[in-house]
Parts: sequence; structure tokens; C-alpha cells
Amino acid sequence: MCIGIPAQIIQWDKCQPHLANVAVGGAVREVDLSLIGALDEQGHSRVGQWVLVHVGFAMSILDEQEAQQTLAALQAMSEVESDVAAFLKVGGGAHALD
Amino acid sequence: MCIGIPAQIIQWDKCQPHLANVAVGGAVREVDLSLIGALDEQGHSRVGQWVLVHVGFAMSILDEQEAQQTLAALQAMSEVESDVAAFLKVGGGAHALD
Amino acid sequence: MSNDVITFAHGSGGRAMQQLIQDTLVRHFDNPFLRRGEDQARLPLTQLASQGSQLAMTTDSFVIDPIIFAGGDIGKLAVCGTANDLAVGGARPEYLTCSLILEEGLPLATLDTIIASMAATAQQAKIEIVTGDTKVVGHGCADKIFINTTGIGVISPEVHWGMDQIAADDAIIVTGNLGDHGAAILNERENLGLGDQLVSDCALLWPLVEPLLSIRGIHTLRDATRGGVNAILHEFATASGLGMQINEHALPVNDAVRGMCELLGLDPLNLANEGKLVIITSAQSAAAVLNALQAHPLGKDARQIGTVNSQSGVQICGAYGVTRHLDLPYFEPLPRIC
Amino acid sequence: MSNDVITFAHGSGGRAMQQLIQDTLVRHFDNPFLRRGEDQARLPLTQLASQGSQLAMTTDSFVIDPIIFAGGDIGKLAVCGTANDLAVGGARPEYLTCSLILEEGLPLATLDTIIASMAATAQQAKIEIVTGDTKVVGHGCADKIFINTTGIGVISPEVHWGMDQIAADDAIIVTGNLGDHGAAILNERENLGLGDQLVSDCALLWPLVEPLLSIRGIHTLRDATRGGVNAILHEFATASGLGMQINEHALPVNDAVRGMCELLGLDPLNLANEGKLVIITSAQSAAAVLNALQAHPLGKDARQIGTVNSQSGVQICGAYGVTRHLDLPYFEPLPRIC
Amino acid sequence: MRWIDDYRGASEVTALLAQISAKMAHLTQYNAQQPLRIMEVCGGHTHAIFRFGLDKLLPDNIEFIHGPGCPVCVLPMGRIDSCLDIAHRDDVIFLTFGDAMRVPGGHGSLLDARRKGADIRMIYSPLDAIKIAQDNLTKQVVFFALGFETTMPASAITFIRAKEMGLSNLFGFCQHITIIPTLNALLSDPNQKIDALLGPGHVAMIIGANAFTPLCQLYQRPLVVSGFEPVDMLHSILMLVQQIQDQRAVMENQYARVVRADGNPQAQAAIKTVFCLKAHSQWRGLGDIADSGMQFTPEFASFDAERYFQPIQYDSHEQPQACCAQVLTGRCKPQQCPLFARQCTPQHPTGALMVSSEGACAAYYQYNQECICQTM
Amino acid sequence: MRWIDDYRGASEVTALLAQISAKMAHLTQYNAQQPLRIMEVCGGHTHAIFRFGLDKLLPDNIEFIHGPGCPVCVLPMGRIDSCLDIAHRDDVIFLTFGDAMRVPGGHGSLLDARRKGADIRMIYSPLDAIKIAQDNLTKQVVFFALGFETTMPASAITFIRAKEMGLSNLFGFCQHITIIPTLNALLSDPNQKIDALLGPGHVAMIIGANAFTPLCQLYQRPLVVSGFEPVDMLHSILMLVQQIQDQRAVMENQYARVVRADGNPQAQAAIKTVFCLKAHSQWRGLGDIADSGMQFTPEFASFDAERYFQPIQYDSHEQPQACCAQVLTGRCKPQQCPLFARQCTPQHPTGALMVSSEGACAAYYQYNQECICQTM
Ligand code: SF4
Ligand code: SF4
Ligand SMILES: [Mg+2]
Ligand SMILES: [Mg+2]
Ligand SMILES: [Mg+2]
Ligand SMILES: [Mg+2]
Ligand SMILES: [Mg+2]
Ligand SMILES: [Mg+2]
Ligand SMILES: [Mg+2]
Ligand SMILES: [Mg+2]
Ligand SMILES: [Mg+2]
Ligand SMILES: [Mg+2]
Repeated sequence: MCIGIPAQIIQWDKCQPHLANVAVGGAVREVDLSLIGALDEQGHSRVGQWVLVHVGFAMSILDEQEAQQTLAALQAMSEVESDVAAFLKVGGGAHALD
Repeated sequence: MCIGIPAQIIQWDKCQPHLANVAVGGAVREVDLSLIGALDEQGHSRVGQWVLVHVGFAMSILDEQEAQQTLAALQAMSEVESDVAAFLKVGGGAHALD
Repeated sequence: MSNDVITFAHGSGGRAMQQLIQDTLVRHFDNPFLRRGEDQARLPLTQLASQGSQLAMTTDSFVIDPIIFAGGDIGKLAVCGTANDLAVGGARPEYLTCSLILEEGLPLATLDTIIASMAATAQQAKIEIVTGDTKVVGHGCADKIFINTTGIGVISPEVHWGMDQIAADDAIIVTGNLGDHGAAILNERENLGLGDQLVSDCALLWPLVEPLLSIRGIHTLRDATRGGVNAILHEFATASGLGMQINEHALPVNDAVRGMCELLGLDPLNLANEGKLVIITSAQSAAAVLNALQAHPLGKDARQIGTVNSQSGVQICGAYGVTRHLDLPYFEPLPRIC
Repeated sequence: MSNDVITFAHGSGGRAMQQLIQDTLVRHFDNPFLRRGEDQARLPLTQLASQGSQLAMTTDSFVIDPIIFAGGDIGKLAVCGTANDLAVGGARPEYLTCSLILEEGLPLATLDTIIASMAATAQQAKIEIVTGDTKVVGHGCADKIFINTTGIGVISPEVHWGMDQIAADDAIIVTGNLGDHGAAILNERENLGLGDQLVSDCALLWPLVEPLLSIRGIHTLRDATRGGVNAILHEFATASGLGMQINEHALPVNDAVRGMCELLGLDPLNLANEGKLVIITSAQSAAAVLNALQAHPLGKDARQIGTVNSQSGVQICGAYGVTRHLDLPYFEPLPRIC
Repeated sequence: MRWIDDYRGASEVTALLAQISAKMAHLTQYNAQQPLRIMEVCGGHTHAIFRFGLDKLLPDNIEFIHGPGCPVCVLPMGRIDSCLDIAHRDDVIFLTFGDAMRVPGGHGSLLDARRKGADIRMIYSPLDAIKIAQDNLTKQVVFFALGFETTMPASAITFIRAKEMGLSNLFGFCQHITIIPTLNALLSDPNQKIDALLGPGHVAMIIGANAFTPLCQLYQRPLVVSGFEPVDMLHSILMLVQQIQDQRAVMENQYARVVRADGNPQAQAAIKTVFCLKAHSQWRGLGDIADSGMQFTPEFASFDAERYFQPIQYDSHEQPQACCAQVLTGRCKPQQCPLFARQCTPQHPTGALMVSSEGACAAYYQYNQECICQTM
Repeated sequence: MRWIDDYRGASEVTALLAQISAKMAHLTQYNAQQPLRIMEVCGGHTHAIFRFGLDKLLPDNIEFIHGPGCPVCVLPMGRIDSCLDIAHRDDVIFLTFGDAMRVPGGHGSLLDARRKGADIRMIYSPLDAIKIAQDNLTKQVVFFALGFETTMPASAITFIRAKEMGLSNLFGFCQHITIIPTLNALLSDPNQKIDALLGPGHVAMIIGANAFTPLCQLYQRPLVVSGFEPVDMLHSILMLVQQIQDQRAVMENQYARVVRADGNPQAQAAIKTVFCLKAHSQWRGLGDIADSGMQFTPEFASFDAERYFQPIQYDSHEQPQACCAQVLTGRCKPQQCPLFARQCTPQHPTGALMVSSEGACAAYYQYNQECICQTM
């Protein structure tokens, strides 16, 4: 349920402050900012920010720092785990990875 | 205006006395008899009678006797007038008949 | 419930469409060209070329309402119409394509009836339906079913029919009663309730045309469809720069069509036919042409209705000898009543 | 006011129709076949037969909404679509028919734009549009304009492409990004407002096909239109009885289409293309085919997406090595949102 | 077909023409420059004149003036615009005879409106309206009740039935008009040039031939109620010529096989139940004519589409150069109108006389304009 | 694409799988016959599992139970029938997300209704409904407000705007439902077999991750709020497995880049303005669940399509043989339903789980039924 997709705010017009254009890959779509606020905490435009889009609304601001941490942890883990992975490949479970 | 066409009543159903089928050439159409009465003066069905049809209604009963008289008179006249016609043809007015 | 009518699924390129094509089209039209399932039929060109040096090609889309009517249906019409447009060029119809536009909600049973009718008509004429296409559009975006057929055939080498052959003093022949198709359709479409004597003349005309191939002096022929005989005469007049003069009293019209025309203020010359030819032939050949036509059931009411003259346009001579220009109506005729 | 839109008069066989045909169709398509004004075009059969022994014939009706879209219009599409169905059989498209179904109320200016676009596309490909037909239906009985085109061409004698040639271990190649046309149309039709990077890939593919004629080892090709590449792979699998295995990570998809697919829960494999081929070629010829394709702007993103195997159906191998059957959706995909 | 072919016989036509010509030759006051002017009141007669070429066959000291008896030709533009207003409303199904489909109002025709999405349907009989209303109970079905006395009884019976059935979604937009006040208006015009009248046979079938007697007396013009076949019409003309010769000016009934002296009493009763005279009505080209149009009686007012929908009442601005009024009153011929065949054609009619093939201008355009006028 | 591709990396997937496998190898109480049963609550997760083959990649002592978090799958037939009743009325334009178009009610689907002439349109955003209502002021525009908490704020803002604009022809048919009461109902069932839960990330984005804490405490089940990419989901599963190993049962938030502990306060406020809890709601396959559905607040009652149109309220007679309820509650697998792939297929779904590609049965049918289950 509830398809939500990360998108970057690329255009905003202060005459219609509750609306902004976001990019999802190469697709561009107007979304409503009411649920996250037209401006950020410092009162600046949100252009450049990443948001989660659902049914034409920006629903949440993506937290870059949070994301970096998680990804860094996962990368670290994947380096550590390369042995395990190799083992799994050779040991031949019901599944494998190319 | 007011296209009215002679048609013969060919079918009538006493269960729907205000309706009858008439033939116009080979075309058959249901018409409403309300304006001439479903039955004739003697209380008989009108099947066989000729009527004048306009917008789905029988509007008038064609008077056979009246028609015979007129046509007979015209035919008589046309016999008498054949000389005149021949004269016109030869004499060459602005028009002619084959 | 929802599986016995056409849905968008039948036009989406997915499984439902493949199934419809197999179960309805390929089943009825069955032939090796179609069975190959390629994007294009592959026809024996060398064999075609052995029959003559000119390939005739023609296309028509059929959009009739109602789709099933007295005397035929849109399927029969779609085969006859295109086959006849080949026949009037002197080409035996060989191969047809069939492209369907279906409205969401069309009963599959209706579609099956129509496709079966196309198949039967094609088979009767030994025509192969070799490739096709199916599109589905939403409710209210088409009127039940539209069919396009495109046909090819080889023009018989001995004929050189064309409007450029028309000459003054040629005879103008029609092969039967005027307006049967247009009258039948108008009656059913507008719910005029004018009885069951109004029957479309929809027919394959190649059997009527074939005996004409060998008659010299035929200049051109045309099936008198939309716009009726009047439209064809205007085409001839425009293309040849000559006059088409017809006699009102010579026009064959059946009793039911005449009755309808009187009731609605219409002229049978403007009503469509789907099984009648207008033929222009040299005066000397007129009798031979009429003989050949009348020998076939489709041509039994054939008669000469006029002659080509050196004036221009179309003229009609009325019962009392007055000749007037016959206008090509700008519009499709509407009933006059009040 | 009423003279700048299509009315019933334009389809009645009367004067308005003759005028429309002359002013719009004959004017734009201008060629000697059409100018003759007969019921059928008469094509040089002997000359056709000198090019090969098989005549390719194909038909398609085009019913797209909107009729003018980013990257093309229904007229361009109608020429490209049919020309491409000939091209994929190895036949240079030679002659096309054009049959129009017009909705009452269509602006004449729109029609003119579309016909001009057909003419320009045909001219670019040196295709002659040799015969046509025009029907008008009432408001709400069609969706603005439907176009049928039927085409013929001669199959190049050196090619024997067909689904019956497909063999295990063949390479599966696509000539570029998937789903561009379907994505552009969905965006415009459903008012999704997804920007101007979604552009139809509608194109004439003969220039891309011609260099392939001389490459040995090509088994079959197909333009991946309705139903997308997925539908074509299923056709190949069904016809050949073999398996089509593709790699998800090898599928070329442009960024805008990918964004749309993520937003709406769609799969680019199921979206229509109008300028992409799926090619099955022997493994040995794959490199030559890719080289030939990539040398042409229309094929610059060509790549091998999978191989034919001896199993059955269509299988897709995901990013993590799990292979699963790829179903052919029963329905046209609908957006998933909530 | 019986009753039709009987009245198209060439020998009868020949004889009648001969008689007429012979008589006209003796009426030397009439010549090609100053012909005997016969107004055929009815559009049906106009149509027959051109279809059979009667004008060409008759001697050139007889000329036809094409009268106002085509309900489409006298339909003011504003009335069409009111119909469009109603037809464009949501949930309305608008029903009309084919005749009215192409008549241009100031905002286009019903055909144009249908093209823009209005649900407008052609019917053959007013009774069809009942069926359509029953089949569409959630819609309002509006019947454009157009026509002279001939058509009124059919409309009237339809609304009487609807009332009996309690059908509350059927309405009538009443454009029924009555011919005698208009003939009165025409004949009382001091500029009029009408010597004799061919009376409208089918109107007379309803209202009775005798209804025309006062006109003859008042304006001292002969009038013959005529059938619509060539023999009928030539016979009637012969009767008119005879009256001229005899210096009489009375009503005679040539069409007695159809028309009774007192008309059809059931039809008159039906009309009276449903419709009554309006004080004033507009006629295209003729302006306002008192007591010439009908409206629903109070008893049937609930069926009145104008009462229910309150459509905008449009003024009928006619093209200032259009000569429709002069043509309708016999003061000029169609081809003398500056718009004829230029701005005004059957494909784009300016005036209503160009719309119906019963309109004088359309008939001239279709049958006469390019006429080679050759006889065999 | 950033934020998507980042979470699809093969090396991260490999590492996570290795970690999970290693841990699961030590949890010997779970084997192929008695696997660790993780319910992914959300249909979005179900879809991702099948799309990326996660079920195949994970060790066979982990099994997914496909939860009730697909709003289409739990839509009772009777609700669709009420929509059909409204959509078929004259002058109604009925708007829906594409998701609901094919869901069968007892009287067909919205797609069937459109085929029969109803004006039913797909939209992407509830805001589109405002535009359509403005463009069709003479029609009633009804938006089928379907979905969990994720979608509610968008509906709410739409009606708040409509109210500000005084738009009186826009209505909502409210089928918004809330997930926590339903999870409560499932987990309180003594027959349930759920060991751990993958929490619905986008619902949590609105209501906050903390909203799931009471569930964990009450039923002593670990729950990890998860993102929707493969790395997210495997990461979440690893976190669940870790809790199992540690014998903890708490709420954890894997999707912290999107989900805050307290959710989105503006969104919560908008919901509260427009919607309030209903005492009872029907869920397909699950029956009546108290406090699980939303309705318009009294302040917004004038937008309520059910109040305005009073549609027939249909009973939802489900096919007695259908096992939707058991599948939804993890008591059986789709292929164990006697109707699966026989009477019930994506082309003719009997149960709603076969309609949406997020439904467990449709996903099994599409990805699994013919699956050759081969790995490279
Ligand atoms: S030509 Fe047109 S404008 Fe002139 S009188 Fe006739 S109808 Fe009226
Ligand atoms: S197969 Fe159909 S009926 Fe059975 S559980 Fe799944 S959705 Fe329900
Ligand atoms: Mg043709
Ligand atoms: Mg034809
Ligand atoms: Mg033809
Ligand atoms: Mg096709
Ligand atoms: Mg329809
Ligand atoms: Mg094709
Ligand atoms: Mg194609
Ligand atoms: Mg193709
Ligand atoms: Mg044609
Ligand atoms: Mg339309």
C-alpha cells in the first residue's frame, strides 16, 4: 500500500508557496507542500531538499544525516561480511548471488 | 410543409384499437387512428381503407368516390384536349411534353 | 458477467488480447498467412504478378449503425464494400486485411457473429483475410464496432476501366433498384418503424463484374455507395468534364423504398446502395452489357438510366420533359416531415 | 463557426466530402495514384515483383488519446506503426492506405495538422499514400480521430526472418530505452503532470532495419508496441516453444520513465514503445547486430537483454540472481498509488 | 403507388397545361412582364413546383410567389436560440423533426449544438417522444412542437396521452403557428402583388376548406385548396384561372378526396384542449403577427418547456441585407437578394428560406440556379 | 536514482543475507517446517518481497505472512457496491485511484460500471478532485477516499481546501481505515502464528513510529518499522532476528530517514479536522473491527457522499469457499485456497487478495505459481 517515492524539490514559486516542482528521476511533478511546510525551519526555500511524495503531496523530509549513518553502517558490515558471503556462495545454499 | 401521404390500412388489432398498420408503397408503418376513429361509421374495422398519414397519425380518410369523379373528369378532359396538346407541341411554346 | 463483453484487457496487448485474436479472428478466418502470427502477412508476389501487371489496392472503414440490419451486418458489409471497390477496377479480390476498433462493453457474442459473417462472406468470394488488428476504446469513445478492410487484387490485363475513358453518347446503366441499403439503415437507425420490406442490398459484386471483363466498350464502373447514384454521377461528371443526363422515369426503385421516400421527403438517388453498380459504356455495347447483367440475379433489374452528353454536370429529365440540374447535396439528407 | 469543424456533411458522400478529400488528403499526400480518384489505387505490380517474391501486407488502426503528444501525433504514429510492421518483416515500406474515422466537431485545423504530419512522415520514408477513405461519426461515437493505415512492401529476398527461426542460445536484443511511448501517453492522457521529459519514441524504423538485411544469423525482429517488450517476448516464447530469459539489470530505461514507474507502481517492460525493436539473433551475430544498430542514432542505446533458452515462457533474472517467470498481464497496467 | 401515381399522369398534365395555356392566352391583361401572380401558400407546393418543373411548363404569363407556409422558413432565429439554451442543459433530451436540425439561430443550429455534446435526437412522430420520456425517467425530454395546423393535432394527442399517463418528464417547446392570420397580414399589405392563392391542402384537412372563405371575400382573391401532386396543382391552377376569367373570387376545394368543408372535428378538439392562441408571435421575415401562434392552455401549462426551463428569450436580429421578408411576400425573387448564392447557400444559410428544400431560396438554388432550362 | 538505488545495492543485500543466515542458523528452534513467521503488514512490502525475490533469498526457516495492509485487499464487496450505486447516478463524476478500479463488488467493479456508462475517472492526487469539481459545477463529483493513514492527510487537505473555496459539489466516499486496531485484532487471536512484524513505514511516517510501541508491549512481539527497498527490508529483518535472539520484543525504527518517532504533526492535525473514528468498520476477510475506520467529522459532514447520496448499504456476502481471511491472518497460504488459480485469477478475481498486485494471492499467482525457482 501507500506508494511513497523520494523526490527532490527543484522549483518553487513564492506566489504559490504551497506548491513546488519535484524531480523523481527524470519525471517532474508538482506537489503540495502543506504537510511539511513551504519553508524550512530557517525560513528558507526547500529547493534542493529531498522529500517523500505520496498522491501529490510531500509527506516527509528525508533526513540526510540519518541516511548517511545507516548506509555507512551497512557498508561497513558488507565489507566485514564478504567472507560470509563467499562462504555462502561456495557452500551452496538454495540461493546465491552473482 | 406538412408532408402527408396516402396509405392503406392493412392490419388492425382490436386489443390496441387506436393503432393500425398502414402500407405506403411497400413500406409499412404503425399509425395512430385517434384522429379518424378506430372504427368506421358502421362500427367496422377500417382495414382496406385509405387514409392520409402525417407524423405517424392518420389524419383523414380518402374519399374514393370523390376521387373517382375528379379523375374521370380529368380523363375526359385529357381526351378532349389531345388536339390542344398536339397543337401546343407543334406550335412550339417554351415547353413541350414527350 | 464481465467476461462476455469486450473490456480494455482485450486491447491491451496482454493475454486477453492474444486469446481474443486466437479464439475469434484466427478461428474464423483460419488460413496459413494468419496462422504464422507475424506482424505482416507474406503473400505470393510472383504468383500475383503472373495474373497481370497492375495491383489494385483499396481501403474502407465501416462505421454503420445499426451493426446488424435487415440484409446484412457490418462484417458482411466490410468484406463486400472493399471487395467491390477492387471489382469495379476489374480486379478479382484476392486478399483482405481486417482491423477492428471495439467499444468497451461490446458483447463477445456480437463480435463473434460479425466475424463469422465476415469469414462466411470472404469464403464465398474465395478471399483470404490475411492480417488484422484489434483496438479497444472506452465506453462512449466508439460506436460498438468499427471495421477497416483493405484489399488487393490483380487487375485483369484485358480491362482498362477508368473515368478517363468516359465519352459523350455513352450509356449510363445501373444494375438494379436504387437506395435499398440507405433506406434500410435509415429505417432501423431512426426507429422509423417502416416494416420489413426495407432490406439492404449488400452483396459481393465480383460475380456480376466478371462477365463484363470480356465485353469491349465498357468505359468505367463504380459501386454506388455513400451519396447514392447521384454522388457517383457527379464524380463521373467532374472527372470527365462531361454531362450525365438521366431520366427520372427510368430509375428503378422498389416499392418499399419509394414509400419511404414519399413519407420522408427523400430522393432515392441520394440514398446509399451496397450492391449496385453504375456503368458507363459505349452506346454500341449497352445491350451486351445489359444482357450480361440481367443474366445474373444481382443484375436482373439492370437498366439504362441515361446517357453521357457533351455538357457538364448532372441533369435529370423529369416525367414531363423538364430537364434540370441535379445538385449534389452538401449534406446527408435529413427526413422532411412537418 | 460551423465551417471550421468536421460535420456529418464531410462524411455523407456529398459535396462537403469531396471538398475535404481534395483540400486536405489529396493536397497533402499528392501523388498520381491518388489523383486518379478511382475506387482503388493501381500499383506497378511488375515492378514490385522484380524486387522479390514475397509481398508483405499489414494493417493497424490507431486510436490514441491524446491525438497530439510529446514526440508525435496520431498521424505520424499511423505512418510509423504500419511502416514498422513491414520493416520488421524485412520489407521496405512502399505503399500505404489511409482511412479516417472522424468525430463530428473535430477542428479542421487539427485534421490538417495530422494529415500534414502523415504526409511529412511518409515523404521522409519515401512511402506513397495511394488510396484512402473518410468516415464521419456523431459526437460521442468516436474519440476525435481514428486512423487506419495498411501497407505493402516487398520482402528483401535475402531475409527469412520469422518466429520459426528462433533457436535456443540466441541473443535477445532491444534497440533502446523501454516504455518511452507508453509513459508519455499515460502522463498526458491521465493528466499526471509528470513534466516534459516523457517523450514518445515514435519513429520510422526502416533505416535501422535496412543495415540488418545483410547480416546473417538474425532470426526475427519485432517492434515492441502495445504490451511492451514483455508482450513481444511472450509472443516469441509461445511461437517458438522456447524460453526467453532476460536480465533485469540489463534493461535500458531512461530516467524519466523510471521515475514515473516508481511513482505509479508500473513496470517499463509492460509499457508501449513506438520506435524500438526486439531482435532475436544467433549468439555469434549478436555483436555484429549491436554494432550495426549502435551506428544509427535510433539504435545508440541498443543492448543485449537476455538469451533464448530451452525452457519455456519468459523468465526474468533480478538484481540478486533470483529468476522468476514474467507473467503477461491480463490487463493494461493501471497506476497503483494508495 | 395508388393515390400518388394517379395524380402524376402525363396525359392529364398535358391536358391541364393545354387548358390553362388556352385560357391564359385569352387573358391578355397578363403577360411575361405583368404575369398572373399565384401565391402557393404551402412549402409542400413550392417543393412540388420545382421538383416537377411546373413553373417551366406553365405559360410565362403565370408566375408563382412562394408563400410563408413552410414552418422552418418562418422560424425566427431567437426561437432556435431558446431551443439551444434548453437543449444544452444537463439531463435534457431534445427531440425535433429532421426539418429543424439545420436552421441557423444566432448561436448556431441544433446540429451544431449536438456536435458540442447536447443530446438532440430526430423523431418521425411526436408519439416517439412518449416512448423516449418513459425510457428516460431521470431526464427531461423536450419535444420541439413545430408546424402549422396539420401537425398540431399530433402534438396535442401526445400531450393528452402524457397527461393521462402522468408522465411528468415530457415537455413541449411550442412553435405551432397558424396560417390564416399571416395570410391576412400579407393580403392586407397595400404593396402585395398576389392575384390568386393556391390554398394549403393539409392545413385545410384539419381546419376545413371553409376556413379560407372569409379571406377570399375580404380581399377579393380566388383561392383553391389544392392537393400536392402535379395533376392536383395544375387542376387547381386551372380552377383559379377559370375564376379570374369569370371574375369570381371564391374558395374552391380541388382536394376534396382529403379535405372536408369543415375539416377534422376530432383534430380540432384535440388542438383546442392543449393549445390556445398567443396574443403575438414573431415570424421570420414577417415580424410580429397577432394571434398567429399557439401556446399551451392553462390545463396543459405544466408541459410548457418555456415555463419549466425559462430559457433566455433572444431577439431575432436578422441580417440587414437579407431579403427574406421581400421574398416571402412576393416583392422580390430569391436571386435578387444580394446574399443569394454568395453569403447565403444551403451549406451556410443566412436566411431560413435557404435551409429547408421547401424554402424558396433553397429550391431556387437547388433546381434553378444552374438550370439549363432545356426541354425535351 | 538517489535514495532508491542506494538501498538496492547487491553487496549490501549480500552482507545482510549473510548476517541473517548466520543468526538464523543459531536459532535452532526455527526450521523449514516450523519457520520464524514474520508478518509484513504492508502491501508495499508484499510487493517488494516478490519483485526482488526476497522470500527465495532468505533462509528457509524464515517465512513471510502477508498482512492486511493493502487497502484494496481488505475492501468489503458491499462498499464497492455502494460506490457503484453512487457512480451510476446521473450527473455524478466518480473519482478513484487506479488501484480500486478492478476490485469486484457483488455487482461488478468500477471498471464494469464505467463500461455500462458511468462517468468514472482515475486520478493520481485527491487535489485533482478539486479541479474536476470546479470544471463541472453542474455535476456532483465524488472522490473515493480510500487508504490507510498515509493517504488520509491528502484527502483531509483536499476537503479543507474545498471548504475554504465554498465548493459544494465535491463529496467524499470515505473508506479510510486505520491499521493499529486491526493489528490488535489479529494479534489477540489465539490461533495467530505471528512471531514478529515488519512495521508499515509510510503509515508510521504519519502516525509516528512510537504509535506501534504499545502493540509490542501488549503482545510481546518485536516490530521494526521498515522502508520499502530490499536493503531496508533485509536490514529490518536482521533487526527482528536480533531481537528474537536477544529475546526482546520492542519497536525499532529502521526507516528513520523518513519516519519520526512522533510522525507528521501537520498531517495528524489535518486528519483530525476532517475525519474521526467510526464505531465499527467491516474489513474484507476479517469482519467487523471496532474503531478501525474513519468518517467525516460533523464539521465536514456536508462533504459526506454517504450522507448526501444515501447509497444502498450492501451486505458483503463473501464466497464461502474463499480463504481470504485465513490468508490474511497467516493461517493458510494462497495456493492452499481451493479457488486459487482456478475460479480465482487476476482476470476474474473472487477475493480481493487477487486484485491488487500487492494482494498476497495475486503476488503468488504472478511471481510464484509458475516460478521455476532457479537461481543463477
Ligand atoms: S438568399 Fe438567403 S438571405 Fe437572401 S432571401 Fe434567400 S434565405 Fe434570405
Ligand atoms: S485465491 Fe482468491 S478467494 Fe482464495 S484466498 Fe486468494 S483472493 Fe481469496
Ligand atoms: Mg475504398
Ligand atoms: Mg467503398
Ligand atoms: Mg466504391
Ligand atoms: Mg496491430
Ligand atoms: Mg455507444
Ligand atoms: Mg499491423
Ligand atoms: Mg503495429
Ligand atoms: Mg508490430
Ligand atoms: Mg471509401
Ligand atoms: Mg469525445
